[in-house]
Amino acid sequence: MPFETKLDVFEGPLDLLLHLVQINEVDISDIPVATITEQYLEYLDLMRALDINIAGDFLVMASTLMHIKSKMLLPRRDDDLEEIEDLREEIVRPLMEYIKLKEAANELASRDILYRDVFKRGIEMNGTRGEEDNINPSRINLYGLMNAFKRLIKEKHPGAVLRFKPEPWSIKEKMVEIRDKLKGVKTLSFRDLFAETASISEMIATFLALLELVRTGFMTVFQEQDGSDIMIEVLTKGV
Amino acid sequence: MDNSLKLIVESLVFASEEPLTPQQIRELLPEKDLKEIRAVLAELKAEYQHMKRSFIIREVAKGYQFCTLPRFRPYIAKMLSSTQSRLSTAALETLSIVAYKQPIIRQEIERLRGVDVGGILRLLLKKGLIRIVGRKPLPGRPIIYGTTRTFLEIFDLKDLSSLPTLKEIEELGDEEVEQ
Amino acid sequence: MDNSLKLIVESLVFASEEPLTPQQIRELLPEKDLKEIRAVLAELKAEYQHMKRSFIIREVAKGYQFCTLPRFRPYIAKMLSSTQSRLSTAALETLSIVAYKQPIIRQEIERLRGVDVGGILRLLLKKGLIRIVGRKPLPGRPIIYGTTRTFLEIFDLKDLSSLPTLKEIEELGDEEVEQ
Repeated sequence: MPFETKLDVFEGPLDLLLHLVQINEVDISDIPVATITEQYLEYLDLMRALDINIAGDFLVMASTLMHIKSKMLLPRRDDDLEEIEDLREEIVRPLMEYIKLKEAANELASRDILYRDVFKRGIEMNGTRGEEDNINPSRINLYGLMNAFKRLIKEKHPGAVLRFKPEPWSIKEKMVEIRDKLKGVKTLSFRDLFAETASISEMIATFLALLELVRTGFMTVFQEQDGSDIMIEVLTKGV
Repeated sequence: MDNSLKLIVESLVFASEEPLTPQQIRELLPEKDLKEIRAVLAELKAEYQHMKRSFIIREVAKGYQFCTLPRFRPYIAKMLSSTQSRLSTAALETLSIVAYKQPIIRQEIERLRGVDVGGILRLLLKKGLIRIVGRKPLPGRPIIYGTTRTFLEIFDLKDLSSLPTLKEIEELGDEEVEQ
Repeated sequence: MDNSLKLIVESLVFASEEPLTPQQIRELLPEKDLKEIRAVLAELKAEYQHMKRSFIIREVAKGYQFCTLPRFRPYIAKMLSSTQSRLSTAALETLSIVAYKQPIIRQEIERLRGVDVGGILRLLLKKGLIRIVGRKPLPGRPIIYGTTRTFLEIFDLKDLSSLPTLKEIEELGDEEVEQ
């Protein structure tokens, strides 16, 4: 596993190719195909040796590279040269575009990003609107809508339309989420805590996280009276 | 007076969702002492009082916070009610059913959600997100609901057919890509 | 300059959660005209620039919004214990493809990045940075993606045309390769 995180740095074939071009300090429009192909394949071998799953995209690029290399080794006629150029273009053009796009991404990342570099005024969301739907409000966007529907279908018609992979819920993440939920509010009802849980495994993780928070003294649970909603309250000002 | 400390404290009060206490600020600036922070907060409060802007820093039971002056309330209240951009989970779920299953009657929505949706339907009607499309020729002539143009505008959709299908949502894969 | 109008506009921008556009303000103040409101907003923006406080008014997503200056980031991030997950390089690259090449379909994004982007698109949709613009009249009616107003707001962009032009980037790209 530690190998995987260390080696799996290349997002895809273009990323790997760009890396090879850069370490070889060659001009992108004049890539030494033989050398690059060799190094590219060596890298794939290394991945294989380490049992890293190689995505199909890497293999497609490998075969393109090998194809060009083999063409270049064969005795040439004039139209061969042309074909080689066309094949090179197939690699060079996407690579050029990829570099452009990496620069664009860098440019975006270097801006004053909201919530990273600059911050809006903190606005208390609860109780400021005075509307009846203030409980657990979520910002309207299409993803939220899609997800709401998906969740419902999943709950009420399990297995009918969709297949779901088990989601690995971690108790630690859920603890953070519960603390976040209680940011800015004094109490939260037990029911609301589960309002957005989508699966049984998520509910269990949430519940265990709550128990842990109570055990460690971050939160307490209480009931106004028998049978009323169970409420969760923050005890210490969380980190 | 340490001007940089003042601005740091100001930025914290500005960005905080809750009123900030001198103690909380101190925790963020361990090299400063409480007395200094208290003095800076008092100075900031006085400054805004004199600046004659539309907002001030006020001291509430829990600490210091920025707030607009009462006389601007009518405008702000009008703005907040017109830019309502949040819905509860229950409302969103109900809306998603109407969006995906329209035209649909209340009974059918309740069957899908498993709870009464009368109040939520009223709210969605009031917000202009759903509308009454007609009545079903069934006993009791139940009302049929559908989404509105406002719905499309709010969700940035060109038309209803742009709404992704469940299959398409699934095809986008898992969220495990998230760091 | 109408000082009371200025303060009303200021209070609205201050209280708003989203960047406020001159049009939105105009709707709240029907007796004022757009030109007046624009002038007041520009004046406010300039005022805060000169005031040397910890926050300014910035022009993003075609609207105006108060926000803190970048140099206070460490303190505020510490306070908010920044639970905001950062975008990975992969997400950022995908986002820039959508930003520059929009409207664009998934297949085209994958061609440019050379890898599957389903999970990333889902993440970007979830964060409200991209949206579904419509469907392409092609077999399978693939979904077309574009960026959102939130994208502009987060990345400090007035509008899409304020993205650095791809030509500039091309030059940068060449340099990069040469070195």
